[in-house]
Amino acid sequence: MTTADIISPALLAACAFPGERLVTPEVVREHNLNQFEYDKILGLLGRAPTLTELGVFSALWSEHCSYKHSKPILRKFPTTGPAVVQGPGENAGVLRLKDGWAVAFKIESHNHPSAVEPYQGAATGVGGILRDVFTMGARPIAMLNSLRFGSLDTARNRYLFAGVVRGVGDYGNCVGIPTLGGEVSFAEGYTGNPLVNAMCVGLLREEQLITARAHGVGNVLLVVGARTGRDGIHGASFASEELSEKSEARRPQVQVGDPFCEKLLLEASLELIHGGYIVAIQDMGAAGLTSSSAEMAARGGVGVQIDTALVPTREPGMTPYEILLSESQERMLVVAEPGRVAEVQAVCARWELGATPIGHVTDDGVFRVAHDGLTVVAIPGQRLVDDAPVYHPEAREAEAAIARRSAAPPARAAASIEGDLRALLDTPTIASKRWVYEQYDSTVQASTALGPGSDAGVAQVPGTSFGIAVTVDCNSRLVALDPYEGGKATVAEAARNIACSGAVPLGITDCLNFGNPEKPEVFFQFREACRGIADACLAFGTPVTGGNVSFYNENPNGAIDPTPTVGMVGLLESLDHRVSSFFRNMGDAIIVLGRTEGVLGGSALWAELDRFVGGAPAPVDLQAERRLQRFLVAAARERLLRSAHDCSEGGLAVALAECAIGGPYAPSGIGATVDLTPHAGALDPQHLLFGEDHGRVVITCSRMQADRVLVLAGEHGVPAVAAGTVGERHGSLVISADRSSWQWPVDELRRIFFDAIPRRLQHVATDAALEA
Amino acid sequence: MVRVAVVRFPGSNCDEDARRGAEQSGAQAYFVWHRDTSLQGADLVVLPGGFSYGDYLRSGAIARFSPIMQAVQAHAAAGGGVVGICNGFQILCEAHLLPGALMRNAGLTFVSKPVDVMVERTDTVFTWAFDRKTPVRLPVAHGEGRFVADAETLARLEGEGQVVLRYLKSSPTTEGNPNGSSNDIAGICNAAGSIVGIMPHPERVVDPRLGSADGLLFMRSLAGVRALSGAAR
Amino acid sequence: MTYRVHVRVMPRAGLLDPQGQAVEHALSALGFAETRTVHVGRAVEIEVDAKSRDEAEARARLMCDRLLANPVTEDYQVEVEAD
Amino acid sequence: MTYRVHVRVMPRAGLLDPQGQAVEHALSALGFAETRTVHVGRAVEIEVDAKSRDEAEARARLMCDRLLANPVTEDYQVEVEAD
Ligand SMILES: Nc1ncnc2c1ncn2[C@@H]1O[C@H](COP(=O)(O)OP(=O)(O)O)[C@@H](O)[C@H]1O
Ligand SMILES: [Mg+2]
Repeated sequence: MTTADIISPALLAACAFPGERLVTPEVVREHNLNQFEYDKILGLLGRAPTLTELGVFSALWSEHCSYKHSKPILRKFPTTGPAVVQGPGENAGVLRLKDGWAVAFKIESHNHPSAVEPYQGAATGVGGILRDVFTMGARPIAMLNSLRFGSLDTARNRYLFAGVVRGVGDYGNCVGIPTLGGEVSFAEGYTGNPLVNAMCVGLLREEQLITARAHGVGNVLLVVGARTGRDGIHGASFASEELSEKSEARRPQVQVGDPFCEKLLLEASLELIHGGYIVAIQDMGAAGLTSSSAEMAARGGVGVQIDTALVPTREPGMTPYEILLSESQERMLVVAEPGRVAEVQAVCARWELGATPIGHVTDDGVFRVAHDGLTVVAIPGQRLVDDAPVYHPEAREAEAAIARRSAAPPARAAASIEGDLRALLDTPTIASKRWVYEQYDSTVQASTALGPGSDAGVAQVPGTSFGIAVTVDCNSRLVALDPYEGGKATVAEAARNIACSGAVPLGITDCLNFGNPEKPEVFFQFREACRGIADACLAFGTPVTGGNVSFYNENPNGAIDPTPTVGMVGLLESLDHRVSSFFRNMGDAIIVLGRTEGVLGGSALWAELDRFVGGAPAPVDLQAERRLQRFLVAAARERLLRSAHDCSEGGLAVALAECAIGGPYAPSGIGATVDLTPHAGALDPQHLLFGEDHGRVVITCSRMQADRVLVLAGEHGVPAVAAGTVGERHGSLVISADRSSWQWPVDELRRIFFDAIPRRLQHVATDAALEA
Repeated sequence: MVRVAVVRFPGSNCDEDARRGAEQSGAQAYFVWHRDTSLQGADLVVLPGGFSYGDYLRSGAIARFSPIMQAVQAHAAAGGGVVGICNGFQILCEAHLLPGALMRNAGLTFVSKPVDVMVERTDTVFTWAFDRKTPVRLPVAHGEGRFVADAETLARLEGEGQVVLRYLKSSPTTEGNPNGSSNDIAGICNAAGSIVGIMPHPERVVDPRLGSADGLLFMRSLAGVRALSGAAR
Repeated sequence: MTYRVHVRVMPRAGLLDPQGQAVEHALSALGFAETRTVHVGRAVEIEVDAKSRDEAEARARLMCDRLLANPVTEDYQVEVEAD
Repeated sequence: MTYRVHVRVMPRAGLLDPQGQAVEHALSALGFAETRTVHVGRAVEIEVDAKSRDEAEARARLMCDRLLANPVTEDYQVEVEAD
C-alpha cells in the first residue's frame, strides 16, 4: 500500500469551475478516455471528476505522457552500466565521459505538429528537446535531427520538407547550438505523416547534475519564462491519435516558438542550477503545467498546491483548465526554498524573464489546483502518475509482411552497374544533405571538430583534448521487412558511425516512431524492433538512457514505416584520433572490412530503382559488429587511419563513391582504383556492389601502414582485404571484380550527389520569402 | 595586456567564442552586459555574433539602443577600436558606426558553410597581424548578410580601401559570395581602420586541433591592438 | 487596367507573436510610452492586371489563400489602391 | 483615445528584393498570369494612445524613423485606422 492509498476523501474535495461544462460520457470520449479508464478515475477519486480534473487525467494518461502501450516493452532495454549517471525517467539521460565531465542527451519527436504546421512544429520540437537537456544542468553543445517525408515529387512534401528544415534551423541557430548531424529520408509511407525527431546533446560536470524531483514541504513552485496562452491545449492527446480531418480543425492550437526567449531561459536556468538557487527544475513540455507539476511531485513523493490565477497569462479570462493544459513554449517550472525566491527572481530578471510563485510543495500527497482560492482539482498525486493504465496489446505479424520477405523484384531489362550507381546517388535519400545542413549553424560554439557530412559529428569538450561523437540513424525499410533484425541494424549502424569517427560508443537514446499500437501488426513491429535494439545494446555495452515513443503515426493510407530512430553518443579519447569519411591522399591503400554475402533484401537498389520494397534483409552479427567497432577505435588510437566510412544504403558501390566524392567543401573528387575480387569476387556484380550486408567499412591508410592495419584487423578478428589505391584529384573511380570493371569520373558523381536535392527544390524558396 | 570587452546582448551566442579566442591570443578579455554603461577601461570592444533580441524586426535594430551602446559610441568617437562580427557587424551598421546595411540573403535561406575570403586591408584593428593581402577560409552562419549601400557609399568604400574582407568569386569549393553582397563585400571598416565589421566568424577557427587556424591572425590582431595604436597613429 | 494591391498578413490573434512583443518592448524603452500592443506581420505589394477593382481584389484574395498567407497561423487583409 | 496604426515598411525601390521576386515566380507558377511586380516588406500594427489622429500619425512616423524602418534600405508608409 502506498501513502497515496490512504489519502482521506476529505482531502480530495474539489468543485467545478464556474461556467465549465458538465462531465458527460460524450465529454469523456472527447478527452480520449475509454470506459475502463474513466472507471479507474472514479475509483481513484471516490467521486466524479471535475472537467478540469478530466483534462488533467486525459493529458497524463495519454499515450504521449503515460507510455501506456509501451511501458512493459521499454522495461526490457538494458539501462545500466559503469558509465550511466542517470538512466531513463528524467528529462534526459546522462553518461560519464572522463575527468568529471558527463554528457546529457535525449531525442524527441514532434511529428504531428510538424504535419500541420511544418515550420513551427519543427521549431518547437527543437525548443522542447533543448529544454530537456538544460534542465539537467547541462549546457547544450550539439543538435541532431532525423527527418522523414514522402517523395519530393509532390509539392506538399516539398513544402513540408523545406518548412521543417527552416524551422529546425531557425530555432537552433538562434539559440546558438551547432547542428552536427542528422539524417533525412524519403519514402511513400511518410506522405501525410512526416517524422521530425530532434536530438540534443549537452555537457555538464557530474556534480552539477540536478533532477526534476520536488521536495521539501513548503518549498515554492515558480513558473519562469514566457506567459501562458491558449496555444496547444491538449497537444499531448493530439499526439496520441491518428491524423485525420479532425486534426485540420485543431489548427488554431499551433504553438509558436520564440527561440530568443529560449536562449534567455537557457542562460537563466543554468545560472539557477549552477548557483544552487533551486532544488528542482522541469520544463513544461507536453501537457504543460499539468505534467510538469504532477510529475515533479510524484517523483519526489510529495503533494503540490497550485493557484492557476497566479500564472501570468497572455490573454485575460483563461480558465484553470486552459492554464493547466496550455502548451505555450519556453516555460519552466522551478522549485526553490522560500528564502531564496527573491534571488531566483533576481537571476531571472537579469535575463529579462519573469519568475512567478504559483504554489508550494505539500505533505498530503495531493495534486491540488485552485483558481483564486477555489479548489478545482484534488487528485492523489502519486496515483495520478503511477496508476496510469497499462495495456498489453496483441502482437501479430501481418501476413503481407511475411510474404514480402520472400518475394523478389521482377528482373530489370537494361540494368547497368554504371547507370545504377548514378541513379542511386541521385535519389534524395542517398544524395548529399548539404541543402539541409547548410541551413543549420554547425560551427557556433567554436568546438566543432567534425561537422555534418561525415559518418558522425564530433565536438570538442571545451578546454580539454577529448571530444564526443554523435549520430542518429534508422533504416526503416529494414525494420519494416524484419523488425527484429531492423532494430539490431539500427543500433549497429549508429555504433559503426561512431566507431568510424574513432570514438567508443557509449550509449543511446531512442525515438520510437510507429503507427497505431492497437493494431496487432503495428505492435508486433514495435515489440520486435525494441527486442532488436535491446539485444544490440546489450551486445555493444551501450545502455539505453532514455527516449521517446511516438505512436499513431498514421494517415488515411495506413501506418508509417516503423522508424525506431537511435541517437548515439561516443567518447573520442583524443581529438587527434578523429577520422573522417573521405579519401584523402593519392596512393593511400584502400581496405575493405567485413564480409559481403550480397543480400539485396530491403536494399536501396530494389526500393529506389526497382520500386520494390521486399526480400529478407541481411541478418546482423552483433559479435562481428562489436569486433569491428573495437578494431576501428584501436586503429584510430594508433593513428593508422586516413579515412573510414561505413557501408549502409546502396552498399559497397555507394560507400566507395561517397569516399571518392569527398566532403562538401573539397575542391574536387578524388579517384580510386578498387579490385573487389579478393573480397568477394565470386558474387554476381549487382549483389556484390549494391548488397546491403552489415558490418562493412571502407578504410584508407598510408601504403606504409597497410600491413600493420591488416595485422591489427586480424588480431581483432575482423575480415580485412586490401582492395585498391586512392587515385588523383578529378580522377575516376574504377571498380573491378572478377573479370568485369566499371568506371565513373568522380567529378560527375560529385555533381550528381550534391545536386540531387537542390534541383528538386528550385521553387521552395517561396516559403522562405514569405517569412515575416 | 590589452583589455578586450565583449558585449553580451540578450541573444548573443558567439560571446563566449569571441572571449575565448581573444584570451587564447593573449588578450585580457571580459564580458560587459548590455545594460552596463561602462566598458571598464577597454582598449577594444567586440560586438559578438548571435541573435541579439532574437533578430526581431531587423538584425541589430533593437540592440543598437542598448545602454552600453552609448559607451561604445563614445569609445569609437575617441578613436578606440570596435570590432563587430556577424550580428555585431549588423549592429554597427544599424548604429551608423559603419555605413550600409545587411539585408536578407539573396538565396533567402540561412547559410552556414566555409567561405574563401581575401583579407584586403591589413592595417585595421582586426587585421593588422596579417602582413599582406591573404586568402583565408572562414565559416559564415547568417540569414541576413547581404551588404547593401548606395552607389556613392560603395564607391567611397572601394576608393578609400575600406573593404576589409571580400568573398573570393572563383573558389571552386565554396561557390563564392554566399549572400549576394554588393561587390562581394564580406567586411568593411571606417576610414581609420579602427571600426571593423565582418560577416564571417574567425573566432570559430582558432584551433588547429579542430581542423583550421585560419582565424588566428584576426584574434592576434585584437590581442595586440596596442601595437597598432603605436604604429598607425 | 493595372491595380496596385496591398496585402497585410498578420499573425492570428491568440498566437504568440514574439516579434511584436520585442518591438513593443523596444518602443517603450525608447520612450514611446503611448504604445500598447504591437504586432508584426508581412506586407505584400502586388501589381495586378484586372478588369475592375473588384476583380483585382478577388484575385488577390485567392493569392492569399493559395500562397501569401499561412492558413494555419495567419490572417490577411487586402486593399486595392485607388486608381 | 486609442488609435490603430498600420505601418508598411517596404524595401527601397531599386534594391534587389529577392523575396518579392520569389513570390512573383511562385504566383505565376500557380497560374496567376495577371501579376506584374511583387514586393515583400513588413507590416507593423500598433495601438497608440493619442489625443488625435494626427498626433497618432506623427508619433508613428517618429517610431519609423527611430526604429521600425532602416533609412538606408527601406521606405515606410503610415496609415491610421478610422476610429
Ligand atoms: N537533417 C540533417 N541534419 C544535419 N545533417 C544531416 C542531416 N541529414 C544528413 N546529414 C548529414 O549528412 C551525412 C550523410 O547522412 P546519411 O546519408 O544519413 O549518412 P549515413 O548513411 O552514413 O548514416 C551525415 O554526416 C549526416 O550527419
Ligand atoms: Mg546514407
